Amino acid sequence: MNRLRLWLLAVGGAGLAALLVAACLDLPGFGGRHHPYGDRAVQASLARHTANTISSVNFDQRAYDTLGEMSILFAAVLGCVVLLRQARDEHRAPPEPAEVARPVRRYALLVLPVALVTGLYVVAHGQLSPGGGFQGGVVAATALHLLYLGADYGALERVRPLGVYETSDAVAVCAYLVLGLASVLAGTAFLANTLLPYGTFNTLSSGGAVPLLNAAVGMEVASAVVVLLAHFLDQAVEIEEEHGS
Amino acid sequence: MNGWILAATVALGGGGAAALWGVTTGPPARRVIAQNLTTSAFCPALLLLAQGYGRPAYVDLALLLALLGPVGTLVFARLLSDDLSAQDASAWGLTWTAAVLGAAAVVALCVAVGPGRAMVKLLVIGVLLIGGNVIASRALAGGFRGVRGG
Amino acid sequence: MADALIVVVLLLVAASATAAVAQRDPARQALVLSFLGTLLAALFTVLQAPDVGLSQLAVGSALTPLLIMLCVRKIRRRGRSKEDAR
Amino acid sequence: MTRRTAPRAVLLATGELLAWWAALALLWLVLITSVDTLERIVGASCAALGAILARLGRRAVTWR
Amino acid sequence: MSTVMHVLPYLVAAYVFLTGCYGLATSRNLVHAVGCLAVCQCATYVLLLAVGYRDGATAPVFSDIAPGSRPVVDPVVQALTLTDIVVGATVTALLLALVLQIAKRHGTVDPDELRELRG
Repeated sequence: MNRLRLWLLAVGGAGLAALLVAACLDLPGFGGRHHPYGDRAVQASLARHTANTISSVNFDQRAYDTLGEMSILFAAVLGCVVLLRQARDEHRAPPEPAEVARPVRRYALLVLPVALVTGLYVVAHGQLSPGGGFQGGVVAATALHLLYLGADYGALERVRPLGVYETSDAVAVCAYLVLGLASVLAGTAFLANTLLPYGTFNTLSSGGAVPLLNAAVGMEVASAVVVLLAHFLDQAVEIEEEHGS
Repeated sequence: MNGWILAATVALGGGGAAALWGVTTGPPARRVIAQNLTTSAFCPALLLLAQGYGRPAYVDLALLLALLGPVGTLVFARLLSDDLSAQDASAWGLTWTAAVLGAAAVVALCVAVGPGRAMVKLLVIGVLLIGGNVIASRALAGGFRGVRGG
Repeated sequence: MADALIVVVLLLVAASATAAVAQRDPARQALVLSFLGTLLAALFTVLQAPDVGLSQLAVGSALTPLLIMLCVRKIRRRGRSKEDAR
Repeated sequence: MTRRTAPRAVLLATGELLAWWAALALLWLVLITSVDTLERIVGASCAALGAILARLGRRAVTWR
Repeated sequence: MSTVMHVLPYLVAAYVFLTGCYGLATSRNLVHAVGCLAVCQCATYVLLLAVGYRDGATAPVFSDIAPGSRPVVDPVVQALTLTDIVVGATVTALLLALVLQIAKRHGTVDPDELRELRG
């Protein structure tokens, strides 16, 4: 049976490869000058005083798509929470304190706030310099787990009350929706960036609703990643099978 | 012909190929060291690219790599600590040469950038990079001896 | 000059993708995937996409390896407790 | 007057928080390019958040 | 040299995609299969960004350059790739959670052994 499967894979792969190469040869040359969507997106972003065009595309011109992406993230984390919960035949052993080398622990305690502030900087300046809600949120969440890497899981659990992060996850998603509905109440379209003043170019308050949506997504991604890693860490470090089973 | 981009090409090509070879072959201890050295090869390369392209905004990429690179190595050091404790996973020679090369790149960039906020940012990134890599190799060399792989 | 840089990084990406697939042990594959993530962040910078590079760095350097290694540890620990129980 | 609310402990705690806040606010000033009032406010609040987390982290690690 | 350059990024993306698919099909460990799927997704990032590139252009982020002073690459493609990366990470997490469940319920992560467990 294995030989047939490999043979089928070879034929299918060769066919796909041939089609892909034919398609690649037909694509417009790499580095070409013709980017119609790009030029229009840059004009629209500059019209709304958003310095970072990618954030403008993500949170202003295609904000509805980012709403969909955020709900994918929310649903995936929900799925993981349901899948990785503690089953009946499992018990939760308390995490034993681990002895970590002193310089490593000091490094973790030093970089923890620095990484958090850098993550918040990346979120806050999402509509100016490269960065945004997603990148900053993941950096902030990873910063929190330096406590686990630099010390032990008990230390992380003391700092990370899981209920708070689950509610902040939900609150952030609702904040994004409320920002969208606000423009509906004001008479324009859902998630349309016509409500707030666009401010002066290249300053923190520029871009109308883009920085607020950025902050909402940043908060949602940070708490979603913390909840996700919490359940993976519980499974890997704490939850054990009943040996009798 | 931009000297900065040439230096970045050498760093990315040479450092990248060496790190790839190190990560894919040899005992687990040597692989994690190669992963640690990836950060110390790519972070200066990103800084050189930022200078070569004339875009100070790209420095944030190197800042994030200087922060998260060592964290990635700590992940492997901690979760592979049973495999690492068996072998001696300390390559202090490599770590210090990479640190010196990184420092040289940062100093050259500081000279090119001139005094001001940008230079301070470069120095912060340099300190984070070298500190992170030294601590990560310290963790590899036996930082998690008391940890049963988790 | 920028073309040479693009070619070098693209070939490295192809090589490390092959290495990531050829590595059958998940723990060692996580190491190669972490390297591939950092390399992709460099490629995105070369292709003038810093936002995407930041996102790949944030996700690829610490989050994905941590998830894979925790999964490997849980499966390895379950295997060990299965042998003790038998 | 438990150990935690003794004036000396409160002084130490605020000292540590202030030190972390100052360092992180300085880091924020280094990271940003243009400085104006809104940047300072956001920077100060992020630095405060970082200082609180730094203190919580230290206590969580040293707490036995 | 430039004719090769015109098509090289697309060919690299296609090659990485095929390599990922090969790894996915012949994997004997589900965690390894999730890694190969991540490699497949990396191919889509390379393809998307290669489509949006323009020679001698820079990123459309105007925090440190004046708008219109330099040619810029396509931002729409970059926004798509950014969404791709985030969704890729969450799909990887969900698949790993499923693999943990399979390991717990069936005691194995080898797809071939799983097939024999039925019935």
